[in-house]
Amino acid sequence: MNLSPSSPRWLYLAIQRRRNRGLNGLYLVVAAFLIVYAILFPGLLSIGGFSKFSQNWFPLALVTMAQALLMLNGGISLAIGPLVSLGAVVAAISMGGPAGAFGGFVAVVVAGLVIGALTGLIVAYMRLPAIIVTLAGSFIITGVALLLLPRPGGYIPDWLSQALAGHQPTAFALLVVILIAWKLFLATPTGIGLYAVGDNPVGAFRSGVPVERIRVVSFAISGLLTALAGLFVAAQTGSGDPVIGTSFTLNSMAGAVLGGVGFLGGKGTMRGAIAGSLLLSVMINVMFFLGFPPVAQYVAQGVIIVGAVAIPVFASRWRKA
Amino acid sequence: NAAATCIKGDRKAPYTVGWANIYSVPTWMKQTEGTIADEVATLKKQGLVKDLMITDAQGNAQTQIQQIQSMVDANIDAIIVEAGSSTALNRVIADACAKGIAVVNFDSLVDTDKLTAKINTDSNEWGGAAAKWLVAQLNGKGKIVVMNGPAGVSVSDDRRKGAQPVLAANPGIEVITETNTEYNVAPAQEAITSLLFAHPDIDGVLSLGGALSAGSVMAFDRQGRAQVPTTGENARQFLELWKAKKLKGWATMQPNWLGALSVYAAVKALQGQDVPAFIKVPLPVIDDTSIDSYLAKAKDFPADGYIYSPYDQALFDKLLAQH
Amino acid sequence: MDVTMPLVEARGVSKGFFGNPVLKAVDIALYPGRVHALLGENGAGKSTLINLLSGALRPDGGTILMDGRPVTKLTPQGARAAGVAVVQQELSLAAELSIAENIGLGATPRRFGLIDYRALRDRAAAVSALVGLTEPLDMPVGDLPLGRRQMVEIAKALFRRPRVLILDEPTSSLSAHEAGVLSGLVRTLAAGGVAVLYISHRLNEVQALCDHVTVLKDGMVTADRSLADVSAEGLVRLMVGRDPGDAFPAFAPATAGEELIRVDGFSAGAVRDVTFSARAGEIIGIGGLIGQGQEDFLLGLYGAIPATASKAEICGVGHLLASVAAATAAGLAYVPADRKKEGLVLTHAISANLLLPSLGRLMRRGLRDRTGEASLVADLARQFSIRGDTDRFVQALSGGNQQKVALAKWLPLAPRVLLLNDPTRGVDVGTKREIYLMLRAFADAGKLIVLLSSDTPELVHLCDRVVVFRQGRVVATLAHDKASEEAIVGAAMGLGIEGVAA
Amino acid sequence: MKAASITRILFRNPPLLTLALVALVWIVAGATLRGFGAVGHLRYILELSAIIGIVAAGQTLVILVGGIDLSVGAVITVTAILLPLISPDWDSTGIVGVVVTLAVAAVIGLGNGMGQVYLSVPAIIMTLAMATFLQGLLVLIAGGSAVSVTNEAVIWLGSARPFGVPASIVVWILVAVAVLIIIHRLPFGARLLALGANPLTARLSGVNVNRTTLAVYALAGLFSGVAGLLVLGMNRQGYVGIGDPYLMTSIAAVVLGGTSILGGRGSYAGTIPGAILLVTTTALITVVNASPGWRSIMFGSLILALLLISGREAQR
Ligand SMILES: Nc1ncnc2c1ncn2[C@@H]1O[C@H](COP(=O)(O)OP(=O)(O)OP(=O)(O)O)[C@@H](O)[C@H]1O
Ligand SMILES: Nc1ncnc2c1ncn2[C@@H]1O[C@H](COP(=O)(O)OP(=O)(O)OP(=O)(O)O)[C@@H](O)[C@H]1O
Ligand SMILES: [Mg+2]
Ligand SMILES: [Mg+2]
Repeated sequence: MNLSPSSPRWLYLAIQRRRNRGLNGLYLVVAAFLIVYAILFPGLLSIGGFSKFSQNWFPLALVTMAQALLMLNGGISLAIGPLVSLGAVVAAISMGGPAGAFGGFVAVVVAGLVIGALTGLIVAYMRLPAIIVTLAGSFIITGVALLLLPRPGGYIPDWLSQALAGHQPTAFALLVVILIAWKLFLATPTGIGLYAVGDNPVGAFRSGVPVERIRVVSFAISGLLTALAGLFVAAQTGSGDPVIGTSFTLNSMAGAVLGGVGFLGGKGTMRGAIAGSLLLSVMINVMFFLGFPPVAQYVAQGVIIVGAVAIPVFASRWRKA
Repeated sequence: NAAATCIKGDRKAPYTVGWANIYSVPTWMKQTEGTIADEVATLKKQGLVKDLMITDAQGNAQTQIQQIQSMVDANIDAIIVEAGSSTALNRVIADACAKGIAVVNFDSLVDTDKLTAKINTDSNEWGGAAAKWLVAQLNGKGKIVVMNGPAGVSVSDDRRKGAQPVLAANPGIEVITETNTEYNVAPAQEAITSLLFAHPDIDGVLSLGGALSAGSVMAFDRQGRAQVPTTGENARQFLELWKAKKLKGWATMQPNWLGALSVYAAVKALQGQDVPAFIKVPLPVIDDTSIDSYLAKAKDFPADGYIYSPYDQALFDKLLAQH
Repeated sequence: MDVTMPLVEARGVSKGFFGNPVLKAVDIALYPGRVHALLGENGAGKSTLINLLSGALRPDGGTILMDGRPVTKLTPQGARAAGVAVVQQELSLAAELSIAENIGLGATPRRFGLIDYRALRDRAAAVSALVGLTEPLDMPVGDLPLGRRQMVEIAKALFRRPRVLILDEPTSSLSAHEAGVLSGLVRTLAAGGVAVLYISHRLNEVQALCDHVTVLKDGMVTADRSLADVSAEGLVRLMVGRDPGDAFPAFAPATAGEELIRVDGFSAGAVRDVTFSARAGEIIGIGGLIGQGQEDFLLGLYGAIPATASKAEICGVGHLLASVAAATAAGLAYVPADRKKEGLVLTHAISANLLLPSLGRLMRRGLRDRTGEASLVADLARQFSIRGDTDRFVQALSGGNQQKVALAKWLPLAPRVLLLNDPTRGVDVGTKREIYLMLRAFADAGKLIVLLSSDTPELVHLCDRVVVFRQGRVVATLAHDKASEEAIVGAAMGLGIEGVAA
Repeated sequence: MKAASITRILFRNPPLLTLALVALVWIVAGATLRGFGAVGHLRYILELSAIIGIVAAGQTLVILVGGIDLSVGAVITVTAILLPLISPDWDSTGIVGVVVTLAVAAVIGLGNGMGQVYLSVPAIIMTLAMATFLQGLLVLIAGGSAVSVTNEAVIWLGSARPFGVPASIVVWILVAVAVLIIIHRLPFGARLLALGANPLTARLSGVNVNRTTLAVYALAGLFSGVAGLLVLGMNRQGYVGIGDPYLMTSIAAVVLGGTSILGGRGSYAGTIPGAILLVTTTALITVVNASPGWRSIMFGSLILALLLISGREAQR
């Protein structure tokens, strides 16, 4: 009897392959939408068209990642939208200042990290439910954004707008970089600790995983991603707007759940979340090119979201039977 | 005869027109869409317009950027914009303009000038006129509450800014407090009710939006307080309450036909006519002398809608001719 | 006396929860190379003690010494650094992570700050081979059946190259074969100088494996001695403090009544084409290596997972039961193996758990009859000797008492068929005996009992017939007189011992 | 010693704690702010709380069963806009319109449940998609032909004060009693709690998961519908967006009342003071003269502070 377990030659790759399980349905749906979109709008395949498309998707992809990160370790944030707004506002008021664009970038990064970490500290150490802490946080952050910039405005250097949201696929390249960074993060002890904490906090604690620290770190990273989404939105629009991010809260949750990320923690993958956000984004374009009137847009959106979740379930049930 | 901004003269009728709406569900928008659809139907008959494409950004400025981008990608001829943010759309609108698309923006305006035309009443003037009327009603002395739209929105801010110099010039007028709510009846009613308990003496309500005024009037009524002079807009509910409660009222209007005018202006621009970069639509005033004429038409309008003044092509031509 | 120093020692440690003392001035010392048994009834405080030794909890009083030096504020990381590894009774695994990642969790090898997956693979493969874990290392743990997860948990402990290995009921969900592999492993480790603390309610295992025993009773140490000259009965006496009597009630062949279950060509989950029948008054054992479809068989009969059969008659219903509701209505009850995840609502009161299946039976004027319910709960608690306030959360009960709740809750429905999935898992000898007596009484009262068990002696001593599963099929049906441990294990391993068809 | 035991009792009993907080906020506000604490004001706050409380009744059930309902706001809006449209002229009492509208609301809720039961769509996605559907429905029906409410029953709900108690508060009391009975005195309530805490155990114990889920979401739809009628009665007019403010507030009221957001633990008894607390806080902020930014900050900080006191044990 051969007792030696099958140890795959490339353990990391084998694990990664397994994580695609259950997502193939979603991948197919997304691919179908992309193909339809490319047929309706062949310009998508040009550099300019692709750049514009990926720019519109990019901030949603970032906030979906931010939300999925929290949901994976058992949290959630209702302050995603306000924090996007705040990121945009901080960028727009600080880039015209003495420290310039770089100073503005640093300010956004610091704002995101600090607000995220503070939320994480409250949730992790005071053992308060994340959903309501971030609900309270959403009001506070909105208030701060309104104080900093009571009405849309501010200054973003044009070169930055051109660089990030011009006619080159910079946004897509950045997304790739962020995804690589995420993969690297997941390959650290903290990264897999994130899953363990979400799935089984007591077990993780007993295994020597620093549960509270990981919670705080994930809130901080999530805050950073969200604020960076705000920075990008500011660059894309050339300005700051204290309420621009509002709808990102629900959309980030929808993207993550659509991508198979569970609410109870530890279940789901970032690639699924990204695919979910891509579906939400490409759906808008496809519906436009199909000439849907508003009523149909609403109904189709509901059907697509439900369908993207239900069809894979049905397909697997059907296959089994 | 110089062409309007953005227009390159390479687009031939019939045109495809896109309406990039920020949110199509509210009644004001629904009514506005009606005037746009009517105008498009008229222009279709004249062989000028081929198609109307409507997008609904569901209140999300980010989505609106994406939808306008799609309109640019689809290379339609004209884009009518109701903006979800005064700044967010600047770059995508400039892109559209660079492609020779006629971009006309109405009601909620963007900051950029890289578009064919902006059409609106003057929000500053709106606030100023309302404040002037209220000050006159109170003889320059009294405690008032100011009701604003949502925080962080330019229209609300502009109206408030317009009122400021008038209030500043009348030190006898004391602003007890201000509210910021969605332009809706229920939250306005709630806010004013709370204020009524806290302040036994409110002499006037400077409401800078129609549904807000209706909420305020109802709050006074439900708490059994005597009505005070109240400003507002042509919301049917406010006008009806004004009449029913016999209050001292004043209203102006943001006509829904700004939408129709935008389509008309875009088509004219595409045809080569020089359309002014800013088309200022005069603010009609509704007061005790004219309210009956508006209420007479009430049943043609939805209960939660706005009773707008009549319009026709002659009016549009006159507005387009101004410089 | 031994000249070597204990690697880990607790001196006079005490611990209480919400003012209830659980451990009172307990001493224990773990020496290298010695397999040390920790025995005690359910709720005696065994798990609590090892939580103190491994830093998961802090003692209220007393000291813990590592290598002879007292440590204050022991944390899980600190204990790990000192070489203490624990196989928890509650699994500490994360379902979505792979076997390898779980094994390495909290102690992963790193390179440049990243997990070194190559080293992780090699080391995880090595420990997996030791415990006999053959599944691919990249498989998510959530895909494994309970027993296999237990193996991962053990591999995880070994991965830390422990000097002190603490095993809290490691075999409770393992079959005789896997338990044998583990015993060999423990012996090898001890021979290599590892100090082992072994907790188990299977006294024959303890007898065979351990050198030394500490017995806890009501939070105090009642015995601390070598096992060299202790017999099996002596061990039981040590533990319960009185003469134990026979472990199993006397076997009485069933006076088989009406046929309650009859399925032909039954398939469900991993079960393929099984023919099975059973009559009122019988106790039918279900055995085999873990994860061979036994559980799916019970779940399929219970209507909890989709099942098919060419012919079926269950409790007078002429077809398979389509849902749990239909099954309970027909008179079936199912007691799951994983009581925490499937059998109980841990965050609810004992009373709420006891009432859950029979809700709606005690009503007055359209509302729940509070007094009736209270007396029902009191009756059940008395009948199963569940002591204390029934408004406490089930969570606060020890494992054995939780098991009683999971079983007791079905009684008000007066089921005719009891489908039991490892009902004595983690239950102490005393309680086990109570449960056996109960099962005997149920059978005598004309109920049919289908007893799936990983504890082979149970199958041997209690059952009229033992049905052995292998790869989803029935490979043997052994009548009581043919059902020896060897026969069952042999059939389970596929060694071709011919069974007698029922 | 005595004080210590009182605090212990409070901390063990989230509903009581939340109630104590309400009382505290009221006493402090009444002493420092003019108008606060007057009987009329209290009554008005309760009237507003009634609406949140009734929406949160459904939300409590849904959260207890381990789900969440993001469509409550849309259901309120649809109800408020639909009622005037479908109230038949021949029924002078308005009862028919009310009954039909409530039936529609319950059916919408049932749809939420069906999506989860038959399509295996998670609650958050299903109810979010339902809210989107309803927006589409509103595009169709709103603005076109909406008329002021003439339905006598609804007007009565919005203005009547039997024995000096506003009708909406009476309705709330009825709903509260019904929900408390459902949760604590009916088998259904015990089943839904078990289902919320551990679906697997509940299913294996014979709880009909599908039927329970359907019933809970239908009830949530129904209660949102009732709230919609009250809102309509108070504003005399339905408009798009009228239900929006109630989505987050209903969730917040539930969580502030000590119900676990993870399901299976909690009671409507906590949601009641939770709703009052939220309305009180909003009213307090309205009266304070500050810039919108500061108001928002104050509101958020107050919620956070209340949570620090009351929500301690809400998790785990
Ligand atoms: N969380 C708790 N809160 C209060 N009392 C508790 C708690 N846990 C246990 N107890 C009490 O401690 C005592 C010991 O508990 P245990 O669970 O061992 O019961 P037991 O009757 O000894 O069961 P058995 O011997 O059958 O395992 C019991 O009287 C029980 O009521
Ligand atoms: N976290 C806790 N909160 C309250 N009571 C607890 C807690 N953990 C354990 N107890 C109580 O402490 C006592 C000892 O529990 P422990 O788990 O150590 O028993 P055990 O000897 O391991 O039992 P078993 O054989 O059933 O595993 C029990 O009465 C249990 O109810
Ligand atoms: Mg005990
Ligand atoms: Mg134990």
